[in-house]
Amino acid sequence: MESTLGNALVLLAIGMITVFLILALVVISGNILIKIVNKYAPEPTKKLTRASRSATGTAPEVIAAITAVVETVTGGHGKVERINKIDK
Amino acid sequence: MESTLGNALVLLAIGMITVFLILALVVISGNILIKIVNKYAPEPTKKLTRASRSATGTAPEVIAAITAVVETVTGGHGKVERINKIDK
Amino acid sequence: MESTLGNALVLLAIGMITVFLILALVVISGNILIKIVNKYAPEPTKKLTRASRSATGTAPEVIAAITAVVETVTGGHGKVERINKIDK
Amino acid sequence: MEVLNKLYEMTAFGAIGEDPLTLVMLALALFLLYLGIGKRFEPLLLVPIAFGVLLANFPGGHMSVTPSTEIIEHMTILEIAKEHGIMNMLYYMLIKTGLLPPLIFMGVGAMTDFGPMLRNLKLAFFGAAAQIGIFTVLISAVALGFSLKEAAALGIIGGADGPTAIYTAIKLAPHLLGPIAIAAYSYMALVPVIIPLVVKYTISEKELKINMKEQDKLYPSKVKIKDLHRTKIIFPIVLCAIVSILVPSSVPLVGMLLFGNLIKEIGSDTNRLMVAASETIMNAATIFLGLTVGATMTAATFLDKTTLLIILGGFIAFAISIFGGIMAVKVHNLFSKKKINPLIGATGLSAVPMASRVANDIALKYDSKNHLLQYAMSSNISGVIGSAVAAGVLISFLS
Amino acid sequence: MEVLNKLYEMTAFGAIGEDPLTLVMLALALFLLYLGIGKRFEPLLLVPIAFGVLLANFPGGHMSVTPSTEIIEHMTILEIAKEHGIMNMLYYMLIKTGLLPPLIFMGVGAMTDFGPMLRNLKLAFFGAAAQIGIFTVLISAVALGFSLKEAAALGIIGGADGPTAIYTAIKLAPHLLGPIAIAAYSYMALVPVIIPLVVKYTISEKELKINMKEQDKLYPSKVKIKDLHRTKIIFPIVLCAIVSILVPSSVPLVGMLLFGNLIKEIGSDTNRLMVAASETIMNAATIFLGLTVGATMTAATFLDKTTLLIILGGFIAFAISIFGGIMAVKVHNLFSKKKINPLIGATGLSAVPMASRVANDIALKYDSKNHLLQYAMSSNISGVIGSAVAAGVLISFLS
Amino acid sequence: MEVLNKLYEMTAFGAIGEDPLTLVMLALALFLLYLGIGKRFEPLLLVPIAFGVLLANFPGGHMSVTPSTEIIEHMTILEIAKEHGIMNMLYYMLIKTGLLPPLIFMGVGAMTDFGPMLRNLKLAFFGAAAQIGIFTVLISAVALGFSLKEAAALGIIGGADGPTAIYTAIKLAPHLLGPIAIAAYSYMALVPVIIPLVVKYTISEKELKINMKEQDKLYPSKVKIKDLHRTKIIFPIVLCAIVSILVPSSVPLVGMLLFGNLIKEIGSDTNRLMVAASETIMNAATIFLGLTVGATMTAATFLDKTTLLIILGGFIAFAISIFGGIMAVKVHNLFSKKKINPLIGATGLSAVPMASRVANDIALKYDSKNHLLQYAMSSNISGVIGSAVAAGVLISFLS
Ligand code: NA
Ligand code: NA
Ligand code: NA
Repeated sequence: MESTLGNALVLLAIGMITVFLILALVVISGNILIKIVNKYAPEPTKKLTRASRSATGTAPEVIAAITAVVETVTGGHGKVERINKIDK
Repeated sequence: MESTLGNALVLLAIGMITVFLILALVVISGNILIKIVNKYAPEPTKKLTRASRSATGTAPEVIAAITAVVETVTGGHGKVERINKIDK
Repeated sequence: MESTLGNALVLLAIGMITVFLILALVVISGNILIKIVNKYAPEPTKKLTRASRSATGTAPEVIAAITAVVETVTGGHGKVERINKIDK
Repeated sequence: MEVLNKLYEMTAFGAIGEDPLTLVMLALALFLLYLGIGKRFEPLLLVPIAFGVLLANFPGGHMSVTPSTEIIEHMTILEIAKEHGIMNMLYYMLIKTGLLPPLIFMGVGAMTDFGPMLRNLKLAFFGAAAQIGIFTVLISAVALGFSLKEAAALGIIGGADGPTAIYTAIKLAPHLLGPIAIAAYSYMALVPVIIPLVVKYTISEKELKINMKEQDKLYPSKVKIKDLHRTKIIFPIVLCAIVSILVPSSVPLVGMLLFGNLIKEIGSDTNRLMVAASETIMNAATIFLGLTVGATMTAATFLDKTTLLIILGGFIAFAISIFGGIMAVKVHNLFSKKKINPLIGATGLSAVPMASRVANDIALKYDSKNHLLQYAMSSNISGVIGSAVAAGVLISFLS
Repeated sequence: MEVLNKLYEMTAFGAIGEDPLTLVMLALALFLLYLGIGKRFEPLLLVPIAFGVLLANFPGGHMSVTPSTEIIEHMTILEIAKEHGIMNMLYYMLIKTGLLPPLIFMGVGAMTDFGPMLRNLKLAFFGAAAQIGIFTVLISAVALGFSLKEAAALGIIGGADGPTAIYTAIKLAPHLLGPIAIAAYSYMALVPVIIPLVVKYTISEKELKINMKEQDKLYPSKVKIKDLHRTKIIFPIVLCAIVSILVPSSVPLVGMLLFGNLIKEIGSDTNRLMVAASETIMNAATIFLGLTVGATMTAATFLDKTTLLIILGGFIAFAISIFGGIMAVKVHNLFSKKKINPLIGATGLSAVPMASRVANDIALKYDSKNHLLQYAMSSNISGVIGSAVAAGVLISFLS
Repeated sequence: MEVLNKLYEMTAFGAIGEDPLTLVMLALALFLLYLGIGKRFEPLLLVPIAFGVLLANFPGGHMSVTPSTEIIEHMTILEIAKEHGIMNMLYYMLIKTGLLPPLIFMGVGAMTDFGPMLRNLKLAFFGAAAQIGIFTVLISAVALGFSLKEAAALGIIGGADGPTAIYTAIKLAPHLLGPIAIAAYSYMALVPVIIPLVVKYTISEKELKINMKEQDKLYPSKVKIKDLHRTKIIFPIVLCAIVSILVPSSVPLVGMLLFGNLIKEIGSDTNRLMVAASETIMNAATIFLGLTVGATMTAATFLDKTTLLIILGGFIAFAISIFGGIMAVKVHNLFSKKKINPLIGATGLSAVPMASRVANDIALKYDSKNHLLQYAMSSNISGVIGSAVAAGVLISFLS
């Protein structure tokens, strides 16, 4: 029984150390990653637009336009869930 | 062979009794259910609207509006299959 | 080793003969099929229209109309991926 | 020369020469494809079944289902796939286990609306009478020499419900699965022919003109549903409890049907589950069910007298079920002031919503204002419950 | 008379009479349905779980999961289906193998946006402190007599992550799967109640008014993301490498989460995969997970003291995790000029995005301009990684 | 101290230190991710394959596929999952059984349009010549010391069809599955590089300028399709019969392809099946195929001379297949007044529709009015049938 409690305490130590260690590494390497990617990123303005559209493949202005139409038609109750583009 | 036929007759009896019994219970308990739910249902008019919209999460007038637009555009050949709402 | 090479050569012969034979049969029977179907096909103009709409169940003019609307709204970036009809 | 010889051995010509009945099966596959595509008989199932027959009957393709043996039933999935091919793998994993029919029932539930049934609850009772075809054909089949299990699997065709028929066949007489599935789905497709045929000889013109809406005005029902949404959510749970306590062996079918219905009625909160049940799982299950059921039909297993008797018996079971439903309404009308159109009994069959549409069309032919679709849907949907319950009774006693 | 006797034997009345505790389970199922439908507690999982409990507890339906034995673990799928029914087939194929939680994690990944975390990377660190509830409850459970494995599976409820809790329970204490899943999902649904409760006793009004945006203006971060798209593609790969090398046993969870995230971030090139991960596979997996986990709960396995202790222990683990996150922020604030709102620590729990929304609402109550949702999301998402890592550690040492 | 020691043992550092080649595999995974994401080489398959390599090569994650042994082949699914992890479970259930490639072929069929092939049926013949790379590389590989089975699996890369290559490798040389899949998909992605390369050295400018539309006007074809819809429905059935009778062992691939095509061409009646085949099943199968194939590649199985020879041999097989197609057209042109652009031969390769687009682009470079896409699609699609038939021949003789 006692040794089980001992094991539980060891688990507490190892578990919390690991979790803290990993999330510390995530923070550090995430920052390094951002710096490296920034270094190779082209002029920020153009790039940021490209980045934000790539998730759905549709430019934000277009999304805004479609959303506006749908909201007008539906009185704000319908929402655009996804806009798919087809292959050319 | 004869006992097989006998068994088949027993099955006929049990089967039809069960089916009639169950559907009778469905009718009875369905009526009881309706009465109980009615008892706790708020003012009917408002509630019915809420009920009918909850299936798709969209109010009937909105559906009618969307449907009308699509029918106009498609000359009555396209139909609105489903209107999804996204989480806020 | 030698007999393995021999087997490989036999495979080359059988494989290429089979592939040529099958694709020749495909060409021949495809032509026969087209002729047979043509024989029983009604007046071509009407039929071709029916054929082209059956894939999506929507007439081409309707598709054109919907597509035009969507393209206008999305500035050409959104495309109509599929038009479904619901059962009556 | 040796090359040509080997080439010949690779082909299916030799095997077809040895067993020319295979050609009959290929012709049958083409005929079923014609029914499914050209005649539009339940294409969602007949097309995959027919293609399964086609694939199964090219010897050497290893795409036919091997009849069950002690050995194969204890093999692992990989062993079955390696020795008997992927079609057997799918069959022994999805069909023989009885998995797909309950999954399809879940999808059916997610597409079923109990609204019409709740609005005309009394009519649901007539879904019971239309199960009589199941049991009368069972008795006849026993008299003709079928075993009790086979007879029950044959009789269930009269329930007019595809997944129920397949589930019962899997449980009681898996060797008859192919012809039973074909018969069930073919006759379901033929409902627009069979119902008018039976109606013609059993219902008088005066009865056909009974107008349900006018009867409702004359003798209005006391119960009005005030909160349909909430009622429709609680109803499948109540229904599940009733059926499960009385006939537990029907739970895999009825329970899954009602689970599917519940996640549909809850609405947007469980929309993802509803989509999975009624589309993702349903559509994939339909493909695999069709192909594997088709692949059970080879010359050796299909072409015998039994198949003919099943095709014949299935038709009779259908007809008697319709007849039973009609008679039950007639008996009711003898004792009640509020008359019911006997067509409502005919739709107790199942085959939702085809049977109701056919009944509606017949009624309109005699009186262009007599729309009884919503009434017919009540007994129609209850017929699905009815035949699943009947299947549960049969499985409970015979398996 | 004989007919009536047989009829009675077919029903579940006899079995229920023998084991009336079954009625308690049925009542529990109805209560869970009420929570899921009426109270909207995580309906996507509680409704299938509750219906699974319902189906499992009608004796004779063969829809309950049989507790694992040496024999059943070595049976083929078909053998399990034939002897124990399809629910056991699904359980032993999808749950007992540990397959579904990683598949669900893949779907979660395909729906997760690491953007808020990348924009406030430092806050991700507080996702670590909120795992303390897992280990403290583990110790308490051991003290109460649970085995180490059971205690670990109980403690993981404090990770506030459903699939992680289920995965850990499968690996360490499968006999406790049912109550652990119920507790995990119920408390996740109760996050809007539990977080305010803990906050009330631990965070002062002055702390609650700390405005993250103003702190950002006072002490601006040096790093600005110039190419978010590319960063979000590389980040899951880096994250996967870090976690996999340090805690390889968490790869089935974390690796699949990050794969799902990667195919989402790539965009249109892998859109088909994203749809499969976040909809097709995710939705079907949710149905099967819910039904089978529910079906593990029968009177014999569920109704004992252990279940009560799990329900209680799970609550404590939740509360301590929130407390741990809050304390870590307070310690940080002692040493740093740039202050962090302790609510950011409370959201280290997991339960994305519910915890963040709750924290945001609390902050807005004290200062209507203090929007901290984006900040909370950072520790919130890192809390998911944190609890998966904690699960990996436990599995690595105890299985 | 003891804690730190245990902590170290939990990590993968020790295992990586013992087998540093693992790092090479991790680097390979990153390189494949770069090809798939950055270079957009067949991302739908290369990304999951690459991630599979990544997951498999973190020691301790239990996510690598264990090479097949007598013992593992006879274990049940649960036994495999418990002893070897979920990746092996998926591999032995979905890949080793040969299930996924036919399912993917069903999806490919549901996305294939035989219209261009039917309109230029004669050109389909050139899909045969482009299989020569398969058999010539087979012979070379045998000469280099590969076994016949291995040589056949290597040669099939020249068929330029991913699922066919994987299916053949599973049946004939499963230990080479990883590199064969990588080579097949990489070269398919490199078609825009390889075709121009071969074309440059084999087709003269005069030949490249042959305008198919003008040839059609000069020598018009006698057959005009009057009812394309009906023709496209019957064609897959006829095609299935021809292939199945002559090469039954290709039925699992070709039969499923044509079933997929049939349910697409029927239209709205079988729309649900088409969606299941081309989306639900296809997308999920692609994820599982990619991840598990990737997971077969560990340092021990991948890093040897054989892999290099496969990468090299695959390239040669590709090039010879393109060469064969081109030569067949040249021979045709010697004997016919109606000339065919040799680019049509080059697209006999498969790799639909990439090869056709590349050929079209080359033709347009030499004559901006020479659109031959529709013509190229005919031999391109027939190349898929051609390589599936070649695979059937090889499997039939060697397995
Ligand atoms: Na019925
Ligand atoms: Na957590
Ligand atoms: Na090819």
